[in-house]
Parts: sequence; C-alpha cells; structure tokens
Amino acid sequence: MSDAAEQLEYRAAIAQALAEELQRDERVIFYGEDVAAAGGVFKATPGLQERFGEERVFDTPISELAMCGAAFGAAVTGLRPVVEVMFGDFMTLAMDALVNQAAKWWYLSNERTPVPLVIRSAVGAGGSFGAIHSQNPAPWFLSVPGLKIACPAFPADAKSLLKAAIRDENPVLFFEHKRLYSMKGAPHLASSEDEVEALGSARVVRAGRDVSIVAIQRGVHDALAAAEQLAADGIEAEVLDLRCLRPLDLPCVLDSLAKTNRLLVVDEGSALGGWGCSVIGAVAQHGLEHLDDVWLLCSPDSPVPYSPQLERVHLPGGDAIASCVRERVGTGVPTTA
Amino acid sequence: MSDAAEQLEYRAAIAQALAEELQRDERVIFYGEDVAAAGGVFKATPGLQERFGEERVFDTPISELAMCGAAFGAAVTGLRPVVEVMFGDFMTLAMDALVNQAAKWWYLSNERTPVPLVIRSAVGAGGSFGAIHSQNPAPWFLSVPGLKIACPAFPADAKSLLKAAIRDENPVLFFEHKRLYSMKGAPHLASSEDEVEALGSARVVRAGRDVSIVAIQRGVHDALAAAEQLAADGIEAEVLDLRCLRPLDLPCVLDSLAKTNRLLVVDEGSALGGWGCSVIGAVAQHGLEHLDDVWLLCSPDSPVPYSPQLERVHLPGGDAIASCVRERVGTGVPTTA
Amino acid sequence: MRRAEQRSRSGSALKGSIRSAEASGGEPAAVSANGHADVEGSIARLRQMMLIRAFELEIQRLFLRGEVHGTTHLYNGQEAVSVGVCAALREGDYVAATYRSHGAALAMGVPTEALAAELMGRITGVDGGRGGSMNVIDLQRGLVGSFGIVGGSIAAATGAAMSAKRRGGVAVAFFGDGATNQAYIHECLNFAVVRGLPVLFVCENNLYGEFTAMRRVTAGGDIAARAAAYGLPSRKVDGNAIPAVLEAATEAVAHAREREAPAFLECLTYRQLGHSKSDPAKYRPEGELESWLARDPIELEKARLQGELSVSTDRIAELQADVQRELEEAVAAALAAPAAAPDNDMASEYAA
Amino acid sequence: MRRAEQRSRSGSALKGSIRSAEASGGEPAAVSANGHADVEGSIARLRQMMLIRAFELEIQRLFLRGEVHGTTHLYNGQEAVSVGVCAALREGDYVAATYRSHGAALAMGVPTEALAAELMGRITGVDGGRGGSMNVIDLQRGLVGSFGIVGGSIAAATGAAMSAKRRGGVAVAFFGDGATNQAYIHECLNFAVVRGLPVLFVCENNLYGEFTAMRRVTAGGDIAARAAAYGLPSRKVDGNAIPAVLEAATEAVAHAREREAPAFLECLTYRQLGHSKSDPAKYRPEGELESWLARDPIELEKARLQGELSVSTDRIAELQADVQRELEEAVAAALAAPAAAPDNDMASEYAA
Ligand SMILES: Cc1ncc(C[n+]2csc(CCOP(=O)(O)OP(=O)(O)O)c2C)c(N)n1
Ligand SMILES: Cc1ncc(C[n+]2csc(CCOP(=O)(O)OP(=O)(O)O)c2C)c(N)n1
Ligand SMILES: [Mg+2]
Ligand SMILES: [Mg+2]
Repeated sequence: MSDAAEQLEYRAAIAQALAEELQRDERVIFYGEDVAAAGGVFKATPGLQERFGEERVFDTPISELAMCGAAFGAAVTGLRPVVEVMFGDFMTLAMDALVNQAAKWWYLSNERTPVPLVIRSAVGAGGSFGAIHSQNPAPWFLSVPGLKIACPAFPADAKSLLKAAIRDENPVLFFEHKRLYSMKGAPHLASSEDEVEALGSARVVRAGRDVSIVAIQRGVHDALAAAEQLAADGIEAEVLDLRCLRPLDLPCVLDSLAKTNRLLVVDEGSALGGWGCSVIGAVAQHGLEHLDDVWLLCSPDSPVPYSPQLERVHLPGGDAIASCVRERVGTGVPTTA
Repeated sequence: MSDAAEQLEYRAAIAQALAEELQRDERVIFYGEDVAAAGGVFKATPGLQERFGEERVFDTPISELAMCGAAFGAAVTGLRPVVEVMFGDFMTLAMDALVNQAAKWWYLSNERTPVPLVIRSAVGAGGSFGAIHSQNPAPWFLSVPGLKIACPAFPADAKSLLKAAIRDENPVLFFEHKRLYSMKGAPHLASSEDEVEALGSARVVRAGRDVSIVAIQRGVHDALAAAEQLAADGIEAEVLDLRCLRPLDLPCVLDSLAKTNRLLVVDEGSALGGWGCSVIGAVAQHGLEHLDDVWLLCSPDSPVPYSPQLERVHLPGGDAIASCVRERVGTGVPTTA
Repeated sequence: MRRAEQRSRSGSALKGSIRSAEASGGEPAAVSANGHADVEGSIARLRQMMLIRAFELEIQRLFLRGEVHGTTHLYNGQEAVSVGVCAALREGDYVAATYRSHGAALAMGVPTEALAAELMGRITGVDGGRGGSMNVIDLQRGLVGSFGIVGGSIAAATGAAMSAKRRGGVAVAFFGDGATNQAYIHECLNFAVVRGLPVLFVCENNLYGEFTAMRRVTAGGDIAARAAAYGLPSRKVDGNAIPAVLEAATEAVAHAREREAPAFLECLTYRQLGHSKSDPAKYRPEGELESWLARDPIELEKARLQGELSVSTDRIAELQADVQRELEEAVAAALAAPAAAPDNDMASEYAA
Repeated sequence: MRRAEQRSRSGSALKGSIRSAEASGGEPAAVSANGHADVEGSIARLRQMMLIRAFELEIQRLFLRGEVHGTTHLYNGQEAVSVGVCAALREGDYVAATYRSHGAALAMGVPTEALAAELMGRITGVDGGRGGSMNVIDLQRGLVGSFGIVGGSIAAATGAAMSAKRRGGVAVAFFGDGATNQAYIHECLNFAVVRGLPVLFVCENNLYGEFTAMRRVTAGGDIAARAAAYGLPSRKVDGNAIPAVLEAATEAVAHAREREAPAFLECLTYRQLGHSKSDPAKYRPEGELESWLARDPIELEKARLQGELSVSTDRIAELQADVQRELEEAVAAALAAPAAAPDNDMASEYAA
C-alpha cells in the first residue's frame, strides 16, 4: 500500500471517474438532484458542472422516474447518461424505467440497440438514517436479465468500476455504500493507471485456507477485520470481494471453496431473497461437492432501525463475523479437506 | 377429486373469495383498473360492484402508485383494501408505496399499526404477451421484510389463500398466474368449507421418494405432469407446491429432502436472484446434510420473447422437467438414502 | 444470424416513412412554399393512412387465423394522428409510441413486411419476433420503441430529446388519454420544460382507456389545460382531420426545434374498435361509434382531396389498389418467412 | 414490553394537540361564533408555534451533543403552517407529514417528551426509537406518519381520506414545493378528485428543495395553478401569517368534509435553516434570509396579539416561560429514559 499522501478517498474516486469519462467522451452526461451546483449531498461530485458546463452536468427536479426514464431514452439514442439517485431506497420510484425499459431493449431490439447508462446511488445502513434511507436495493434488481450491478468496496475499485460502467454498453446500477465515502485507500489495484476493470470479476482480497468469506461493500472491510482477529486464533480466512453482483463471478467463489470447503456470506440485508442467499443458491447448484459448511450472516427480518443501539445490533459487523466463524470452524482446528 | 359439475374455476375462486370477504367485513374494499364495471380484464371480478356498490368496489384511473399508496394510507387507518394491479409487470410503478411504506409501518410504528392490504396481480408467461406483460415480480419483493407473497397453483388455494390474505394484518402480494385462470379443480383442499389456509404453508401435492420437485403456480402442474411421465420410468418424484414465497415454508421442503435427498426447483424466471435460487440458498444453509444433488430449472437470462416458438423454448415445461430428472436421477435407479 | 435483415428503403417514392424530408425532400408543410396546397404530400399522407387501416384489418384477420399471437391493440380511426404528426418530422427525429403503435411504426418507415413479420413471430420481423405487437423497436428509423407500459413512451421521448437536441432534432411521445393520469407524464412535462428539451407530447385522446371513459377518470376533464399549467404551449386539435393535425404538429415541432423547448398537442380522436382483440366494446353509449364513423379520418381526407384539391376518384382508387398490393405482398412474404426459432436466437444477455 | 407507554393526554389545557376540538371543545375558527376575535385560541396557537421553535432549537443542541443521530430536518420559520392547518382539524382527522415533521407531530398532539425521546433513540420514544426523525408515526393521534420519501405523505393522506370519509373526517397531506414535481402528487390529485376524497393537500412552499431553488425546477412556476388544473379549489396563502393559514385551512377543511372532495393550499413560507443538519445554506441570495426573518411567523403573531388583540407583554413572556419549562421537563425525562435496546426489541416481522 502507498503512503497517506497518495491515498484516494472513495468519494474522490467517484469524482475522478466521472471527470475522466466526461472528459474522454462527449456523449457522457451526468445529472441528479443537487449533484451539480452543490456537488452532491455526499460531496462526491463537486466541480463537475463548472468544468463540463450545465448542458452536460446538471441538477434536476425531484423526479426519479423521469430522470431514469429519460436516461433510458437518451441512452438508446446515442448519449451515455450517468444519473445519481440520491439514496438507493428511492430506486423504487425509478424501477419501471430500469426494469421494463432499460433492461429489456437490447434483447427486444434483436440485439441492435444497446442501452449504455449508469445509475449511481448511495446505499446501505450504519448511520442512523432510519429505515427508508438505509436499504441496499440490489436484491430488487438482482433477478433482472440485462442489468449489471456493481458495488465497489475500495476507492480504487470505485474509480475503475465506475469508469467501466460508463463505458459499458449496458444499463449498470452502481451502488456506493454510505459508510465508504470517507474511506481512503490505494489509488489503483489494476496493473496500469489507465486500466478499467471489467464488470463481473470478483477479487480475493485476503488469502486463507480455512473458510471463504464472501462480502461486498462495507462487509468486505468487516470481513477483513474479522480475518485479522481469526488469524490470531489460528484460523485463516479467505476474503472475497464480489465487486459486482450481476454478472456474478461464481468461478472465483468456487475456486476459493475448492480450497476451503466452507462458505460464509456476509450480507447487510435480510436472509430470504437477498443477494447473499442467491450467492449461496448458485454455489449449491454449481459447487455442492465443495461445500462442507455454508452459512449466511445477515440482518434480522425487519427494516433498519433508527436508534444507533438498535442499528448496531441489527447489522452484521466484524465481531459477529469473527465469532460465527470461530463457532463453525472451531478454534485453530486445521481444515479437513 | 369431485366430478366436473363441482369443479371450481381459478378465476371464479378469486371472485368468490372477494365476494365472501366483502360480505363478511365492511372494511374490505376492492379497486383497480377496469375491475368494477367491466369485471376485470381477466374476468376474475365480475358482478362485485353491482353487489357491493361503487363506494366499496370501483374502477380507478391508470395510477398504480396512487392506487397502492392510497391502499397503504387506507389500511393504516382502518380499511382493508384489496387492489388489483392488472399485470405483475406494472408493480414496478407501485414499488415505493409497497416497499418503503406498507412493508415498513408495522415495525416503525413499534408494532402498533398493522397494514392489512392485498395487492392482486396477474403474472407469468406463456401467452405471447411479450416481455413487459409476462414477468413474475416476486423476486423484486422477496427480500423485503414485512411483506407476504402468495402464489396459489390451484383454484381451491386461490380461494382460501385470498381469503386468508384479506384477513391478514400485513401487506400481502397475491400473484395469480395467467395460465391458471381457466383451470378447474376441486373447490376445497382444506378440511372444512369455511377454512382459510394460513399464509406460509407449503403442500406436498404428490408423494415420492426419489427426488423433490419444488414449484409454484403453473410450475406445479408442469411438475405433476412430469411426475406422471417419470413414474412410468420408475422414478417417484415428490412434488411440493410452496403456495407462499414469503414466509417460506422451509421445514416442509427440508422434510421432503430428508426422504429424497435430491432437489429440483422449477422457476419460470431466470437463475440468479430468482425465488428458486433463493429457495436453494435457504435449503443449502439449513439442510446441507440432506442434499445429494440440487439443481434449478429456469429460463435463460433474457426477457420473455413474444414469438410463441421462442417462448415455448424459453419456459421450463413438463417435458424439460422430466428429462432433466431422468438425466440427474437415472432411469429407474433406486435412491441411495 | 439472428439480426433482422436490413431492408432497403428504396422502392416506390410513396412507400416507407411519411416524414417529409424523405417523402418530398423538402420542408414539412401542409401548404407548400409557394402557398399552393401540397397535393402530392396530401396524397402521400392519405395513402399512408390507408395503408395503416388496411394493415390493421389484415392483422385482425391474421389473428383469427392464428398467425398473430397474444394480443393486439388496433389503431383504426386514429390514423390521422400518427401520420399527421410524423409528416411534420425530419430524418433524425425520434418517435416513442405505445402498445397501439402499428400506425406510428408504419408512419416512421418500418417496412410493412418487417412489421407484419414481427407480429407473426417470423425471423424477418423488425425485431426478429422477440418483441411482438407491444414491443416494436426500430431505432434505425427513429422509432425509439413501442411501450407496453402506459406512460413509458413519454420518458423515452424526453430522453431521446436530450440526444436530438444536440443535432437540431426533436422527439415525439405518443400516449393516450389514460396515460395522462399516471406518473410519467407529470414528471416528464416538468422535466422537459425545466431542461428545455425539444419534445412534442402528443396525447391521442380517443375517449377511452381500455373500457373506461376518459371523463370518468380525468380530474378537471381538460387534458390540454392540465398540460398548459406547466408553462408550455398546449393545443387541442381535431385528431381526425389530418390537415389540422399536420398544421398543429408542424407548428409545435418548429417550436420545439427552434426554441429547444417542449410543446403539447391533444388530438381528439376515437378508437373505432375495442381496446384489444378481446374487447367487444359494449360499454360505449349508443350512437357514439356511428357518429365517429361519420367522421372517419380517411373518409374525411378522401372527401377533402376530391373536393378542395380536385383529386380524381380514379387516383384514389389507384391508391387503394396500390396499398392493397403492397400489403398483400408484405403479408405473403412474412407468411413465407421462417418462424423465429431458438436456433437463430442465441441471445446474449449483454451488449458488448 | 416494547410498545411505547400510552401517554396521558390530560395536563395543561394548552398542552398537546392544537386541534380545536381539543383545545377549546368547539368549532375551529379564527373568529369565534359571536364574531369576536378568538383570543384564547390565538394564544394557544402561538404557544404551539413557540413550542415547536423551542423544540427545534433544542434538537439542534442535542444533535451537537451527540444525543440525536443521523440527520434532522428542522422546521424553523414554517411553524404557522402546521399549527394553522392542524388547528382546523378535529379529533378523528388524519395528517401525513414529511421528514420535516416535528412541527406537524407536535401540532397533532404527539407528546413533547415522546417525540424528543424518539429522536434520541430512547425506549420511551413515540416509536420506541425505531423510527427516528424521518419516521415518526402515531396513528393514535391521527399522525399517519412522517415520510422519508418525498411525496409519500401525499398518497398516504389520500388513502387515509378513504377511511376518514366513512366517518365524516378529513385527511391532510403536508409536502414541500420540491414534491410537486414528483409522481405522487399528480396521481393523487387526480385520484382524490375522481374518487371524491376529503383530503387537503398542503404544499409548504419554502422556496427550496434541498439546495435547489424552487423556481429553477418547477415548470410554470405556479404550484397552486398547476393544482387548479385538476379542477379542485386551490388557494395560495401567506404561510407565515397564522390567521391567514387558519382561515384558508378552515375553509378548505370544511369544503373537504362537507363536499367529500379535495382542496389544495399552497402556503408561502421560508425554511430559515439549511435543508438538514449538514447544510449551511450558502446558496441563498444575500438578504433573502434577513427579509424572511423580518416576517418570522412567531414574531408576526406576537405583534398581532399584542396589537390587535391587546394581549399583554407579560402574558406572552409567561407563555414563553411555560413552553420552556415544558420542553426542559420533556427533554430531561427523555434523557433519563433508557436507550432502545435489542433486549426490548424482540421485533416480530408480522402483525398477528
Ligand atoms: C402502467 C400500466 N398500467 C396499466 C396498463 C394496462 N393498460 C394497457 S392499455 C390501457 C389503457 C390506456 O389508455 P390510453 O392511455 O387512453 O390509451 P389507448 O389504449 O386509448 O390508446 C391500460 C390500462 C399498462 N399497460 N400499463
Ligand atoms: C423520492 C425522494 N427523492 C429525493 C429525496 C431526498 N430529499 C429529501 S428532502 C428533499 C427536498 C425536498 O424538498 P421540498 O419538497 O421542497 O421539501 P422541504 O425539504 O423544503 O420541506 C430531497 C430531494 C427523498 N427523500 N425522496
Ligand atoms: Mg385512450
Ligand atoms: Mg421546499
């Protein structure tokens, strides 16, 4: 890792990716509620309007459906819109444009009309924003063919995956976790500065032999923290950052499992129908022979509570990860392969 | 089974359930687009407006968001609204009211305010209605705590589960498969005419020892047809009708698996993030020891095609079920328990 | 290969898109530059309306013969709207239509054969048989798509106008009276005004949304007035009189193109058939259909051409025969084409 | 038990809901039946506004002290709207509010302590600490809820009006200028008119939606006029003058109740602070804040009471002291209460 001076903040990674792609391609436009003049409520997009002008970077009325529906219309006619839907919870209002239009046109046009658009949205819990400002909308969209879903955990990935999303010919939902905006990290993980990660590849962020922990976004950092604790107990956890949920990099997960034979998925959402449950379902179908044990650490079946005390217990964190691994794997017991 | 004269048509089951509950409870109201004067585009609700008056049964403007949002507001203040959203595909437009309001209020009100509402919707493919009139919206909602999702496969269940849904204190999404409306069957499966099935219990519709086939809606009938074929080959398939997706009757599935050790899930939707994938994920977490084999028969990763030739191949049907079971289980080979 | 064969756009000067830049090479106008009535243009537009009508009647027959599937929403009686509006457009402009879109598709130049083949699920269909009647898409000809979701066309056109604006183009959204009570129209009218987008919102008020009379579900009752409150030019025109539609559309399109701003047009018309193939439309008050049939847009225009513009009866009969020939050839070719088949349909989920 | 203790509604005659049926036992009126000014009612409403203001200032302090979490959207400057409107309501009527809802909650009678405790995540919070500032719900007091989704309050009130209609009640939706560009308002205005629902749509036009000036994103620029196009009574009032708000709301509520039909009220007001706790509101033009502070609704009403209604300075000072006492007691009690804790939070997913 590079020293502090070179560190990239997650929100700056977003801004850089947008700036570079706006610069690179005239067809890219960016809009949303309070993203332009104010630079976004999470301060992830300052200065873009000044730099690229108000025809290409602009503030909109509070009209999520029109914003995303218009993005679809713009995308099929030659622009490459990037839209910010301020909180992931508000994606409910734009769902029709994304599911019934954006995701369908490539197929329905007999593969003649690509739909290059990106919807950026701040997701996830942990800041006492309450039940309607803390959800992860990924499960609502996970089953929809034609969509891609990216969910970077590191600043470098935030940048390279957002650039990849903007260059992608398909509708991409790009989910930024609120508790990551202020995180700093290495400015790139890819081999060259210019490189743009393909959407749909997971990454092993920590190697281990005893258990595979699969996570996204904030959960990756919690898993890494837990892995540190576990290492002290002699348990070597392998931590996988999926980075994208659709397409899902199942081979990467299966490779890890072939080694560890134990799978823990950490999902901030609830159990049934979540992305974590789906990943386990996919693994069971395609890697049952590798599975000695599998479990999901997730939230209880309720909305996210406001009170910080309740929310802390509601969410799976590093300690909970470490303790459930200890319980299932045993302390310092070598794996039976 | 009773003779033809006593058979209940699926669409009549819907009408009867609505009529009986409207009769039973003044607080029940029913509305939707063209449901009242015209009796619904699927002719499932004729005569209700004449019988219960236009204050309780009425046609609405084409306003799915207002319809469902108003149902929420009515439910928390004492009414028991039943709303028809004509096609499940249009649920995208109403998602906010259901996910961010209806599903949240019981918890957020500190369990003081129940939300007794039902959204009925016609779902599923198979009639060349094209990509935007053929989806099953269940996966979009499956992960949302606080919602219930019912999906009856038989006329008797359509009636008893709809009555249960209307009496339920929670928001229930009630999905009727288009290819079932004209199906006839026994008028009740429950023990007494008056009985109303609790939401959340699955049913073994055919006993078998070699493989468990889990399905919903139209898929149950396809699975039953396949089971007949398989029986001729000496394979005894157990067929489970989940009847509800949330809450999910996992114990019923695990009981069956304890016997058969092989699980096939038949899902009309696509693989990743579908309800079928989630059921497999849940089974893997809670019944890994029972699983010798598990697979999903579903649709390819594309929207539903219009052309009847393409659609026929797109959807999993009875033959595909039978042949994949033959392939995985072998012909006439006794199970290894 | 699964892609629909790219069809030639040549052939009869009258065939294909009704857009004036193609039909006559000049500016769109009901009245030509020198102030004289644009007789040839009027004839081309009449022919287009006749073709749409004949197409719909043929589709009805093909449905009964089991060659068209699912459902269809026919356009009989509304032909003057899409033909009149599309005649005001240029190459490079966009149209987004509803599930009742055969008229708009033909007016935008989707070949008759490719449209018929699509509805018959043939591999030669404009979308390879994947879309069907409710999902006809042909961006190459400016048809952003047909939208199965009521209101979907509105946002699509709003977005297409963002693209078109860069190139001096405009986008048109067609939608029904029923769609004016739904989310899309409100957010998009506001968005288009605020963003200065060259989009023409065309409401085809055919008095019904499915089986429900427009006046029963439309608060205020005046769709054009509701639109005007957003501060954009909004007009009501006789949607059965193609000269009126063309004139209003030409004005609105010019406004959109030159001012980079939206306009609204409510076209009063009538759906002569039921909502979809399964609807006998028994809910209509007695005499209503008859009074509208007496104002059939094609008959009105024929009468005008024969009267005001002195076009001969023979010329009109010729047109009808020509249309019938085109249609028969198109349908025969579509019928002869192979059904869309999974072998030819190696769908890839994503565009590369 | 996890349920919030049911609080007594007795106590000071002036405490709790501002609804007239409770405050004075009579009909809501700015002017009493005999034509004389309703001095005691005015004083009760002034007190309510003062309480809301003091509450918000205290919440700001508590936020800085780390006792209130996440974010808050304060109501300073808009007090006359919710107090004036709620004063026109009766027991059994409903209110649905936004995330900027402390004013509406207090005006509907949510106890100050229960509201403070909710914001501090205490077990004694009106929703046990589960909801927080953006999700205050108290159906027992007619508060359908606070809605974190812009526009959500509108549909909720529309639905509540379906219930209320059966019992001669009405429902009020509060929402901002920004919400008028979004789906809910359009569909619900239409729905309420078509269905004849007794709902009062109250737009609090405070000139900004977050950091964006209303005029930059609102096509046509006239919110009340946009509503009027749906064919319902629509008025604009000075939202900083509580007598004006009360008068207009009383008229609109009477219309809704008696005619079983909706009405629209645009209250012109101003958000004196930033959008939420993290917004310094630097985007406001110079002098704007000052000019609105000069029309502060509480100061205006104090002046009116002291002038027109000859209320003494002492009486007003007493009110202020009384409010301060109530608030301090409430906050002290809330602070003393235990934090919501998972032990007490055995959530069951479903209502039985
Ligand atoms: C969002 C949505 N709701 C409902 C429908 C079902 N539906 C199809 S057409 C139609 C009526 C539309 O009426 P209108 O907008 O007047 O258009 P018209 O059919 O008269 O051309 C309805 C309700 C739909 N397709 N989409
Ligand atoms: C659907 C939705 N979009 C965006 C937001 C984020 N947001 C919260 S408040 C707000 C501004 C609302 O402005 P206005 O309606 O004028 O109400 P005010 O805050 O001025 O009271 C926005 C955009 C939201 N909560 N919900
Ligand atoms: Mg219509
Ligand atoms: Mg505002």
